[in-house]
Amino acid sequence: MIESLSLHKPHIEHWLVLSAILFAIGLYGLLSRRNAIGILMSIELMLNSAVLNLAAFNRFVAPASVDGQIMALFVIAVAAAEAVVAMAIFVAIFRYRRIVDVNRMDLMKD
Amino acid sequence: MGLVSWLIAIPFLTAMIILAVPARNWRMIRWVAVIGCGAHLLLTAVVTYLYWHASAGDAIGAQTLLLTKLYLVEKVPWFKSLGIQYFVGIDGISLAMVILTSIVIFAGVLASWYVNIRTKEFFVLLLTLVTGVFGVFVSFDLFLFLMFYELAVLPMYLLIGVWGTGPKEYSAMKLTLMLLIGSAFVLVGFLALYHASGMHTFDLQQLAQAHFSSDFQKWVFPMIFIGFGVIGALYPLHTWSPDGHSSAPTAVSMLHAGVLMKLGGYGALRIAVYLLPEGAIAWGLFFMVLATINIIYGAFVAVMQKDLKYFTAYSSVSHCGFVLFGVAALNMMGLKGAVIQMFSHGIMTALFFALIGMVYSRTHTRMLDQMGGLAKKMPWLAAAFYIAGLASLGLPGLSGFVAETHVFLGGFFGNIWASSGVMKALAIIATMSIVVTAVYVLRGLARVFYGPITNHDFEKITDATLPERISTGLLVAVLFAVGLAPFLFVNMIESSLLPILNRLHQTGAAAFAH
Amino acid sequence: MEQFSFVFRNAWLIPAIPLVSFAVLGLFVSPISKRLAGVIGTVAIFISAAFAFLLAWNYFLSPAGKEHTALIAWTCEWLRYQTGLTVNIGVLVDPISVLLMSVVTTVSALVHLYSIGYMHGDEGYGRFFGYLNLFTFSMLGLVVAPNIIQMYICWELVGVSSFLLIGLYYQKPAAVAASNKAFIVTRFADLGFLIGIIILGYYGYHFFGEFAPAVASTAVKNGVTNLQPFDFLYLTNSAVLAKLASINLHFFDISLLTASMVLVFMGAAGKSAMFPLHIWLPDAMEGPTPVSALIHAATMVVAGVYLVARLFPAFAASGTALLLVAYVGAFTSIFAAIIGITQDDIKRVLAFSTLSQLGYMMLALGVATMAHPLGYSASMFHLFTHAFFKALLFLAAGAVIHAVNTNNIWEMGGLAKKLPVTHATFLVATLAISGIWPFAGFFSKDEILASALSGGHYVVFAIALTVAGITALYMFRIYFVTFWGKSRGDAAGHAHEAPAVMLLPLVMLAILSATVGFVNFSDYVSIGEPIEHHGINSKIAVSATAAALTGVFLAIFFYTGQTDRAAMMSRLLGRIYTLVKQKFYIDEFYIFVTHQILFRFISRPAAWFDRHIVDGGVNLSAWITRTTGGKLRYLQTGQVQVYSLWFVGGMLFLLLILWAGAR
Amino acid sequence: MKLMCPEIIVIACAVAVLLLDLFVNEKKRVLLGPLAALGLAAAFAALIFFTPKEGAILGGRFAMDAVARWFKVLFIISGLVTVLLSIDLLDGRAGVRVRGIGSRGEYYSVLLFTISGMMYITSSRDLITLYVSLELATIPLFVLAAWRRDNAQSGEAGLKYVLIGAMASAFILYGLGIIYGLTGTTDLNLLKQAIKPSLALWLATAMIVAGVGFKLTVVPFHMWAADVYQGAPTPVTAYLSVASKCAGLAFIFQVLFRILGAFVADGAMIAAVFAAATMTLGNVVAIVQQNIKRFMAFSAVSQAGYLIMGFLGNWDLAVPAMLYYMLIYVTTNLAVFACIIWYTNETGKEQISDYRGLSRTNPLIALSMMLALFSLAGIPPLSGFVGKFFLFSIASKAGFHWLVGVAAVNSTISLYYYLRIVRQMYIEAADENARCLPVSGVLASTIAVLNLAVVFLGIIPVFYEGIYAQTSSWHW
Amino acid sequence: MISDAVYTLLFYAIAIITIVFALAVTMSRNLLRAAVYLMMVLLTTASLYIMLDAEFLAGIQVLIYVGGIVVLIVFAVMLTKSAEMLDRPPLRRKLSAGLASLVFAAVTICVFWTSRFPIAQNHVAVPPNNTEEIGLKLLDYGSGGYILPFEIISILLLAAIIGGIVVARKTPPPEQPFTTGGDLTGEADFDAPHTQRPRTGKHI
Repeated sequence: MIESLSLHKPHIEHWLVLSAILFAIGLYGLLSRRNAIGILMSIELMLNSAVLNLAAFNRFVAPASVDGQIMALFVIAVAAAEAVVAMAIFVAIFRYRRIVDVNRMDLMKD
Repeated sequence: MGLVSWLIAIPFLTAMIILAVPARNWRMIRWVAVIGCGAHLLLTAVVTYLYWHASAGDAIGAQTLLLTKLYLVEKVPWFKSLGIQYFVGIDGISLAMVILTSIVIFAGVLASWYVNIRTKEFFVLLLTLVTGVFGVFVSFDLFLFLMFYELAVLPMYLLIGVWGTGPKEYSAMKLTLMLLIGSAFVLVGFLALYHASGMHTFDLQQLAQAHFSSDFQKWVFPMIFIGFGVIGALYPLHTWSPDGHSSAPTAVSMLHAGVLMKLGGYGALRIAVYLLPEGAIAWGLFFMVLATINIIYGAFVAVMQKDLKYFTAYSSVSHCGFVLFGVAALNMMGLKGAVIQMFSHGIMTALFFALIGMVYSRTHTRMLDQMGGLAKKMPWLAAAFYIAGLASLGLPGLSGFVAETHVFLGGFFGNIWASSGVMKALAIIATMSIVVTAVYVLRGLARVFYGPITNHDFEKITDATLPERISTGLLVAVLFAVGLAPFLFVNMIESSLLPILNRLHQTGAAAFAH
Repeated sequence: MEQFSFVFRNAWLIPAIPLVSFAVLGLFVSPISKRLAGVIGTVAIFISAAFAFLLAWNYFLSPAGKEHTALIAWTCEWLRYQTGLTVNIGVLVDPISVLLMSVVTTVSALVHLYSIGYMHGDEGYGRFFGYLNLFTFSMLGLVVAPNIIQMYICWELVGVSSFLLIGLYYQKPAAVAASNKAFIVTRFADLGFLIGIIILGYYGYHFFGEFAPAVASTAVKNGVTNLQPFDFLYLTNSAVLAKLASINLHFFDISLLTASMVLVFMGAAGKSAMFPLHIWLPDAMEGPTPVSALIHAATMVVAGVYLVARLFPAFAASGTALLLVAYVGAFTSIFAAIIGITQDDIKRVLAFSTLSQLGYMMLALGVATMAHPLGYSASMFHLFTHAFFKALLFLAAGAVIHAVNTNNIWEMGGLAKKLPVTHATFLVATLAISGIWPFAGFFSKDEILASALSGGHYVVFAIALTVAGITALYMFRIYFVTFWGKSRGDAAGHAHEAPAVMLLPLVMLAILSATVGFVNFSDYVSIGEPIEHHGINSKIAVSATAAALTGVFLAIFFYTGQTDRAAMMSRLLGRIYTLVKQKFYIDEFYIFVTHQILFRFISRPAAWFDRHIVDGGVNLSAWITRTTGGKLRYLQTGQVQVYSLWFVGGMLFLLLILWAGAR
Repeated sequence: MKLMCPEIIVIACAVAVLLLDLFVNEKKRVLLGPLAALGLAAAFAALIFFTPKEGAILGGRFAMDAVARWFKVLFIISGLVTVLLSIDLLDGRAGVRVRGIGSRGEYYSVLLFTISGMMYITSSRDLITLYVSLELATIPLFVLAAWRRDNAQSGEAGLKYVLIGAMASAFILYGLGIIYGLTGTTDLNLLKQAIKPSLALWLATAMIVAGVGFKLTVVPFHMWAADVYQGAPTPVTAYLSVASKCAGLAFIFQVLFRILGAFVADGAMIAAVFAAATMTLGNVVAIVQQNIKRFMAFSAVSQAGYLIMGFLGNWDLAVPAMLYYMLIYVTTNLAVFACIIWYTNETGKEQISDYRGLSRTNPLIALSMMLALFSLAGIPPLSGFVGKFFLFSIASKAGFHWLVGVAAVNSTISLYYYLRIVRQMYIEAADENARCLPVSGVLASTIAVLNLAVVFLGIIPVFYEGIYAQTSSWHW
Repeated sequence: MISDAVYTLLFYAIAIITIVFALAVTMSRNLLRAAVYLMMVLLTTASLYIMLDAEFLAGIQVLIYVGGIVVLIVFAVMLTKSAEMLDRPPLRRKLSAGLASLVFAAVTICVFWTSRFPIAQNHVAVPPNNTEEIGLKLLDYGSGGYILPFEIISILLLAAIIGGIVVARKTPPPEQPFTTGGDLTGEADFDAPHTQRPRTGKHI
């Protein structure tokens, strides 16, 4: 058992699959949530999975450098900026319309 | 700047001057326009003389020539990296077309003498349009050609849309879109030519020396021919023409039917046949059949028309069929007939539309059955109308006859590539149109001008004014000039057509040997 | 050629003078002074006529004229279709052209003169003379045409001048209808002519290299230096014709030559109003009477006959075509003659008489051959005489109409005393057309009958003889009804003789009608072999005269004294009479064909098709685009998650095609 | 530092505007707009006259080449014009007073920040800078779209934009991550050698292209455009339609030409399919639009379709042609938007039918708008024709004659809807009480200059020849 | 060996927990709870980073993500009263979203499973302390440095904060309470055209 576990030490594919699953889950949330903030959370999930991806690549592909981690750092910062902007917009909309339900955001359509 | 550039520049500059004149001085605007066009007429005369002088000995040398000999050439690199140049010049064919346009616009400006709604815009657009037309006729670079070609089409939209009558917006839109769809085909063809030649140039003369494979020619030729066919009213792509003409104001109808529709025939001849002889040989008969349908069908439909403009428009469809028929015949007489027909029909139909406009401005109706007996009140207009009508039915002594016999003979003489029996049959069928034309022209004109005056409002009608007389008189004179002295005109074209024919024969012979 | 130095070299003046006069009248004079227009026009024609006489005098008395040589007096290049296919307009001088030039200028000059009086005070006066000049020019141009294209050009021009003159009173609907009818019917015929020309031109050009050298070598003496396929000289060359006749079209087994000649004859039949293209001529009488005299009696309508004569070698070489000419001519002559008996309008009777006489001329041409060309001469002779007496008849009728203001013979009557000069000249003409010795018609008819008989065409001969009788009948019918008996209308009671300017031409034409028969015609005008037949064949002369006298007596019987005999007769014939009176309903048939078949079943559907199918297709494509846009816009739901879904789908699709492309 | 001079000027100007906004009173805030414009002009001047044409600093992480230079020109022009177009609205000089669009200092500085972000995109030489600068060019735009707090539509536009934008950025990031994983380096110069075709690479490409497709409004990633364009404040819409698209193009240039250079030619068919779909859908849907901003959104979609035809051919011609086209597109589209902004400012109306009779009341504006619209439709001799022609030429050279046909027919369709506006302006009669509307000096001169550019960019060959000479040999 | 086995076990355990929490984030009807689950996901991911030898990254994740973003989200949830409204997406949307994400997951997993990445050989030495390395690189002007993106991100954050403040700033409430689903045209946003102040500009 231990032996087989040790022999099946997670390889890069496993990390990638994990990140892909997380991305897909985020995507699901993005596509299904009605609340804009919920959608934003899902997007954060997606970004998070991308960061995981980068970290995994850094570890497996180029362990000698830290480029992937640095990129991950930047992504986290970008995610923060995005969150700030998004939240501000949501709050502004809420002030005006008292909802943040994207299903009802259809003032403009054909 | 050479003379040929001035041919393009004069209308444009006139338009610019008009743009600077305050709109309320509409009387001054029309004077500016007429002076500009008059100057253009003079310049055209000078160019004609120069060409005449320079090309005197051409016919002999042209026997084996494969490239059109150009005069007064101006060539300036433009987009060097793409091999695009400003390349203008004239040969016999383009000169004929320039003369035509120059005359028609002069007459057209005079015929628009009484346009007093938004006069400024009207003349600016009209002259812009003409700039495009002149550009097309003198440019020998495909890019330049296309550029002018579309420039010539677009002002039409506003000219019809603003100053037109009837369902003008619909007609204007239909006309513009159909013509530009046509130019879309042309564009595809041009680009294909450019790239297939491998010569990295849009220069017509250089492209003519490129070798295009047989298969290539066989798909590009119909592309370009149909593209030009739309503006040349090739059946069944002609339907913009009746609507467009009937809605357009007088001068625009004149220019449109008189000159713009000729761009089709000119392009088909100058570019499609010239560059793609093998394609022309392969598709000649097909387009000849379509052109025959044009001729006969247009004539028969014209018989039924109740509106003078529709009537003339269908007659134009029929007559433009002769142009395409001549081009598709691919022999000297056919091609020459096509060019003469372009000229002749241009003048004639411009005259028609000018007269219709003048009559309409007096009677306020264009419906045949509401008119009658007008010859009594407007003998000048009636006489001019009849002369135009007689030219249209191919009366000898007027230009139509020269053109039509060329075309018929061309069709009947056929060429060595297409089935001679079919071509002969088509020529005979096409010939039959002369009777139908006589029927509709005479019935229509008699309805308008002859018989007793039916409507008492017509009693107060007056005959043509001086500008109108000059306008129509000029056109009538040209009709007679070509009809009575075709030799002046025909030989000028012939030497320019020889290279096209030589090319056809060269490739045709090669294809046979293969 | 030197022998006719001046007049020959300047023969082009004969057509040119009327042209110049026309241009001057049309551009300058007519708008200024109508009176001057008449004078200038008339003078021009008289000068032209003088030239023509001079030319005729010179030509017929010269050796060339004796040998009937065709000479090109003047030529210049007009239009080059392509290398080796050029049209050189020019002036051809040969017996028939000289003959026709004299006839045309003479009649035209006299008609001009007459018109000065007849048209006096008419509002179309200026135009009238302009058109008449145009016509004269065109007719002369046609006559002198050395090639078939020039012939066609002038052919059309005479057509258009005829059109203009018939429609001179353009406010009269009947005149307008008649002018259109005349033009369109002849145009239809010209279609055949044009196609014939195209065929001849094509094959002529095709074999030109083969035959031209031989033809050209002989042509030099005719003054031709630049022989072209369209030239009559080339087209009537026997070798060329034999070649053309040898090409079988595999279509009813007719030869190419026959086909083209039949087509050309179609043109001739249209212009000369042969059955079934005759319908325009009676209606053309709506024009002013001088026009009827000049164009629709003396000159233009004989252009068809002239064309057949001009191309006679070709017709003869075909044989079949010539036979067609003979039978069409014969049928037309009797057909028109029968109708002529029943018409009440004096000009219409004369029109049908013209038809009949034209049929006579055609018939004569049809029975001739190159070996036995008496009919040819006879036809030309009849053309010659007919021109004078028929012009006279019309002009006299015009004088009558001028006096009584009606065309209906039943509203005239008793005019003999009131219009003595007119009456006398009319009688001369009537006798001439009826073929009574010694008037001109007698001689020419006699020759025609002789040629028919000697050619072995007995049916044709019988028809011709019958027609001679009927001609006398209907001519004397109108003569008696018009001039004898009592005045039947108010106007007829107060009729006055016409002014001298009108009477002078009548008298001159009467003199000509009475005398020209004595010209020894076939000496001057002939073709092919020299003609052995001379003088009057007594048998034929007797039978023809008998036939004519029968006609005269019948006319006396029916139309003098109590006129109810004619009415009785017509009642007796019942439906047949109505049928004839209605001109065998040919007009109605044409109207049916054009309106019900061409317009209704071709034009109207074509117009419908164009508006609904072709144009509908264009509108449909626009509609489809718009509708697609209208539908596609609903993809834009405003739901941000739907947009996202599209985004993901698009990405997956992109991946799919990337993957597919990479494989 | 010479090399980064324009960027630094832009950022410095942004900060200066921000600070000035803090320290001056409301009356003096009218200076902010001119200051921002001045800053951009200075940056432009620096870019043209001061910055070296080639070079790299920061160890090659920031490089300058011809393409970058031209892109920067485009960005600065878009920014400058947008600033000029915004001045009236922000200073309350509009004919209808608009509540809530205040915060001038912040507006200008955010705008300038995005411009600097865009400028960094073209100069970055590693994935990280590329990504971060892309985000700098994108995220503030979300705010700009939602700038009008009083307007439900503006907020909604911001919401939609931010959600889809964030998603697109997640996709791009994920794709870039995979590319990093495939090579182990973030250096663009090293990447292009290390990269090998594999399924994962296609996945990465697909995700990145989808993300950039969002910016370029390529079908089917375009759907946000209509709503956001309609809802955003009009100057922002103008900016989005040109600068954002340029940024997308710059980004995809970096990705496609620097990373995937070897495989671009294989994707020609794909580009052709997307080009055809984009132009057709954009055109067909534009036909039925009534709101002019929404209409311009679909027009922009179809223009993107023409643009990506450039990816069909080899780079010698494609890169200059696309840059040239963008140059023309930027000027032309801004010219149209200048007129729209003016009209919306003056009347508050933005339906197409509201433009009726404009040629009678304000003939020169109508003429300008017509010229610009015709240029968009590709009517010679206006520059739009020339730009399109070169792109079509590329497709034709690559053998995609059918695509040229589709594109040419599409231009005709597009002419139909552009003519709808022309018809309203020229053919329809004006309202009874319509009168000449005033035009401020800024807008008038902006419109005039833009129209001159629209006319002359295509006629005078210098521009294209310049771009061609500098960028046609832009390889690897 | 044992450590490898523990590593494997830990990986799977944390992975499953992460996935479960992630699913909870997307499916929870109460947004406040979802925010908490999101925090959990971020924390577990941080532990995964530690497993990937990225301790600094894990720290940052906890600081910024958990400490910053999640708090921001919670604030936003509160401010928008979202916690009081349960998020029940319509079934149709759930299905389409599920389908899309499943397809996406399947495709991506297949791609990752079949692709070969250039795995570094084991003998490549992993730097013992990469935090220092990261710090150095972030401020490095040289060829491997990331000073430029570092500066850019600071501008980005500045811009985002400015923008956020402007947009989220309190504005006077609208004159009429807004009703959702109403058809609001562009004109409604503007006051009636009235000009109180002197207008400048030319009439052209």
